[in-house]
Amino acid sequence: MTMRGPGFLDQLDAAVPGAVVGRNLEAIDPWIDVAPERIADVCAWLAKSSPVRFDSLQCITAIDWFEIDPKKAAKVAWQPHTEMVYHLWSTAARVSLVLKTKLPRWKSDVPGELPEIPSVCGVWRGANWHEREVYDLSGIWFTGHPDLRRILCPEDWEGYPLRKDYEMPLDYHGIRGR
Amino acid sequence: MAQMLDDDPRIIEFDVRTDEMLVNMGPQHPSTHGVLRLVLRTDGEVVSEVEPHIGYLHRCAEKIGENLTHRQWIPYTDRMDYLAAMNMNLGWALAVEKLMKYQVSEKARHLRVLIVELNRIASHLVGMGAYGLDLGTFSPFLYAFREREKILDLFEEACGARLTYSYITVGGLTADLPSGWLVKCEAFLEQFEPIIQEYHALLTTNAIFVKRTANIGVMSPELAIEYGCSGPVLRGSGVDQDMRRDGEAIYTAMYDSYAFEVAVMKDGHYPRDHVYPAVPADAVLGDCWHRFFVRMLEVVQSMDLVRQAIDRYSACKGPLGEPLKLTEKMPAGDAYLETECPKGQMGFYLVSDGSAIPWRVRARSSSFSNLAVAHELCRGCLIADVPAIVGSLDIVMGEIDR
Amino acid sequence: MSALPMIAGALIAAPLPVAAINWHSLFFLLFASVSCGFAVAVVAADNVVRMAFYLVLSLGATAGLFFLAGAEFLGAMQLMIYVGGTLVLLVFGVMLTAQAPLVAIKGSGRDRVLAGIVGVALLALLLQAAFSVKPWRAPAAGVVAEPAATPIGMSLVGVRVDEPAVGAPAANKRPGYMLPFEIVSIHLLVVLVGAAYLARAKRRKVPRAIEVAASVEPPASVAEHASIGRERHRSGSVLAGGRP
Amino acid sequence: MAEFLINTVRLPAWLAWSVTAGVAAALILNVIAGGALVFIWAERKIAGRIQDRLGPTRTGGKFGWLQSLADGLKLLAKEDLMPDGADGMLFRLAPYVSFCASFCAFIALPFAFDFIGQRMNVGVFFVIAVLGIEVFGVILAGYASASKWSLFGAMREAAQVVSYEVPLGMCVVVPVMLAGSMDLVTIAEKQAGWLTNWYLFHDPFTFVIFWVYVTCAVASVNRAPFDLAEAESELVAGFHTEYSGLRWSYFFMAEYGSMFLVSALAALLFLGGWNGPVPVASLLGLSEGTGDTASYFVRLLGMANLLGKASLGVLIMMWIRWTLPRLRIDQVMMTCLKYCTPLAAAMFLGAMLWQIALPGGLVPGLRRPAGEIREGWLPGPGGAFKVRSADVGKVVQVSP
Repeated sequence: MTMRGPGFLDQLDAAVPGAVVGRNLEAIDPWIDVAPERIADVCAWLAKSSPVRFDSLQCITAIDWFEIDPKKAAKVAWQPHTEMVYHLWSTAARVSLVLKTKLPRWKSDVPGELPEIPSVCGVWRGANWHEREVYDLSGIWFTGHPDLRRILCPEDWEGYPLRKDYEMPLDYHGIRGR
Repeated sequence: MAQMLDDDPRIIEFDVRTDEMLVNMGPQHPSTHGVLRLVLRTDGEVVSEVEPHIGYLHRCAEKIGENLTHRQWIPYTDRMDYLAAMNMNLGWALAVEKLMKYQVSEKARHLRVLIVELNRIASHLVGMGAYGLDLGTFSPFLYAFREREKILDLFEEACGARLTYSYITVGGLTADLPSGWLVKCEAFLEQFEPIIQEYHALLTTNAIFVKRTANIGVMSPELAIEYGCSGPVLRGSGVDQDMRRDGEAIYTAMYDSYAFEVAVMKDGHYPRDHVYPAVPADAVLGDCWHRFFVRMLEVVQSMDLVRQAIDRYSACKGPLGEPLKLTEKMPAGDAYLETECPKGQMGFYLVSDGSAIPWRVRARSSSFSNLAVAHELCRGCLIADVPAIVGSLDIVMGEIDR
Repeated sequence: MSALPMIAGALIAAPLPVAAINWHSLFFLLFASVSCGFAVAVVAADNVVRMAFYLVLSLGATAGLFFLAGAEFLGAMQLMIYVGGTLVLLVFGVMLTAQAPLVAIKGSGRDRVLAGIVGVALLALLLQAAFSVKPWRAPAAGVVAEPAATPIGMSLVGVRVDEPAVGAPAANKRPGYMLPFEIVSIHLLVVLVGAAYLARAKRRKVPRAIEVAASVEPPASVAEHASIGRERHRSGSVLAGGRP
Repeated sequence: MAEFLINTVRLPAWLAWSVTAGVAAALILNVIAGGALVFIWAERKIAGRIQDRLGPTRTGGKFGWLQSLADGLKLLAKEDLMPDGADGMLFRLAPYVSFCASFCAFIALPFAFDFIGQRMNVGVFFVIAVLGIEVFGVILAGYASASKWSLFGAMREAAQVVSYEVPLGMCVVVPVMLAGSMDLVTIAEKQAGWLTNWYLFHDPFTFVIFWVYVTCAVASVNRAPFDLAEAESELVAGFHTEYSGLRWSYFFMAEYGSMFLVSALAALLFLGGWNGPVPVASLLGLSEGTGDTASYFVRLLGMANLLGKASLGVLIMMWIRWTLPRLRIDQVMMTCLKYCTPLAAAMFLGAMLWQIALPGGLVPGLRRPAGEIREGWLPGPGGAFKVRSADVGKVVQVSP
């Protein structure tokens, strides 16, 4: 963070108060924790009005922290949740930045209700396809996305493959799954 | 009378109004690279809207990555961009080595640069040949493949495979080069230099090729950056960005001792002491012609790099060093690394919970973002321009669908 | 094939052996029947594109008749202008507009009867006019000039070459066909301009039947197109195109 | 030949005549069929050579010369499927319309002085007219295959061929003007003698017109770089996407037929038809008119000349196909309307002025071969058009 200018994090706090909920500068890729509902504002500030313009969204990833077999689940330190990771890149300063947010696995813990997070399509148009892929494979609903449809799986595919508790369907239009 | 004429429903005046047509180009279509379906909304010959449908080649390699150890997943990275499998292997290997803070031997680093740049030449040759096919000329495709065969023979001698090598792995390379390989590699480079002038004559300066590509599919640098395009597509629009120079420390360390110019179409950034055709008059920065020309420049750039790599590799003494054990434990944490692949910046994101099997694996594909910009470029072009534009983006479906 | 005129010459005058086929009249009947038959087919057909194709065959057969009569220039002209030019545009136009609603045009019973009466009346008139021309009835010795483009070309320019002698008195020197030719071409030009004017897209404030009909089923936007694809293939297996 | 059948073989008259007509038709059909076979094989070999590979080598002996036959058998064996929703009658009829048009033009094509199907006074005009009909087969095929892609292909083809007929017609008018007659035999006759008598070298304008003619011919026959109709990279295969088996091969034959026809026409109009660069026959004192065996060999030599030139034209078209990329439809139209037509018109004007200014040609002393009949068009010093009434307008009694 230091190489992004001394007061970078403070400027971020000042610009978007209450959005940054934590940070980890010692990890291999230092990251900033952001409140889920403020992600769009933080990204807008980073892309448009931050001294270091992060004008390119490299990649959005959804990690499903959920241990399936109960024995291991007992030993694990974290609670089941979904973590969204945004990798940004600034072409001018040639510097990358990682944003992380924590989402519940299901909206208000009702299985089948997708967790929601504001879409960043307004900030970078490139995010359109990335968000569609995350919705398709990990089941995250991006509010405000212009055209949220599945992009890799068939249109009428049930289930979200990259979730840990995903079961491959036994039959899809007459083709045996297993 | 006129009023009565309007209201009488039986009198139907046929208005000369052209109707819009929805046309499917693909998924089985000779000009889409692999299995890509483009739904075109056309009004006669003019295309008003293009929507790419992808996912026909989706194998969910990321889900499989959660059940295999890091070294076992290397063959899956081969199958992403199957035209530049070495670069994919390097990307994943470096990502894991970044997480484990593991440093390979200097000899292995130079050999990796040598192999990766050779694979870039092969990938650009396919890109050039296939682009000629999109525009209707068949011969350059065969000339390109004739040269690519020689590179594939070299790879076959080094690691036994011709397309999906799994040669570069976590912690080094699976085997060292056989004796006499470097002599053959230098012989290939010697006879390859004049042939590039042939390609320039065949395509780059061909009047019809220029007419079909200049000033078509023009992409502004801002649009390219906003869509996250990378590689020749980005540099074709004049953005001076190359991961081999601007990337992460572990990746740029490999290229530190190499002298190379980033081939970007901006005020004369050309690799030195080579002969180049002039930019045609009506070519605009960011059009299909420039993207194509950047790839041709990168072929020359890679040749210089391979020559330097040969000298440095043969200067290093001692063994190559063994790659990591198959089930080497990884520290908990995550790491993201982007490498400069022929098609663009290929990113690998690895989240580990401390065991040898990664918790989550994510591959960020360069062609995925490059293709996303296609619908912006194809708006309002002619049907014959759609393959020209999509071809100039040089996409590979294996990498997009993963 | 250079034998064709000789056949015509030999067979008309030579004593006709019973077994011999009179080639000239055989071809004449063939071309005439093709031409008239397809002309009727044009009227009877209901598929617009087939109608246009029958018209092509009918006019092609007329060109055959011209060749048979030795007027090669006229036959080639017919082929080039009518079949090669006008009908290409006609088929072009028909093909562009022949979307689903307009392909089959069914005339109502009343129209058919009316058209039939007018047609028969015209036919009777033409037949009466044809039979009143004396030389056509008796197959006298044909006056066949050496079939060259020159006489036609010359007369078009104004020099009447079919006069008996060059030195004939200036009085009965009739002018060439230049004037009528020019008039006809100007007339054709006017007709074309009129047609273009009538066919121009009409800008109307009040939505007319065609627009109302069109708005009921608006052209699906690309995204909807994909979803439409999905509903239709809900049941079939993936192999049968379940995957839109 | 008919007399021979009637007198010696004692056939009834009508059978004799029909056999003669049948032989003539078969002869011409085989010229195309044989030509197509050779050209298919030649195309693969040339493509191979250009692309630094061998081309077919194994089928039938040394150079794979049976490759065309093998293709033919494969096409015969293939199933002639028809897409549902296609307009049955038109779908089946389209290839035959296209093939007949291309074949029909060969009637008026003279291969040597007297080797001609039907010597027409309006030979050139007839050939150009029939070439125009070939587009029907393509349009109907495009429409009848009920697929959007075929419709696109047909649309493009029709627009291209119809618009390229205009400059093609203009280019053809110049040799007709120089020779004074539309009869192909007269035109070729006028170019007898040394190489310099060819219309190609007659004057600078005709030279340019030749190259304009070549461009328009390549475009009207739909060969690269103007092969929009079956642009595989855009329209899958254009109008014959839905065709397979024998029907598809008719389109293929039509294409090769008209390719040979157009290059034979170029040879006749500009490159002296059956007169070789060196007038071997006239040097040896033989003449083709007499009708004894010597003149027969002269005509054979003439035919060899014409076939050589036409095949050279076809090979050049193949050469172009395997080197140049394809033009876009609007660029094709633009070259036609903005370049070919005005250029052809200007050169036509230039050739006419040249003809009036220097009737005897640049070097007056040069011996100009006496054409058969001048049709009275010679723009002599007397009046604009001197009419020789001797042979014009005389009444010919149709006698047995």
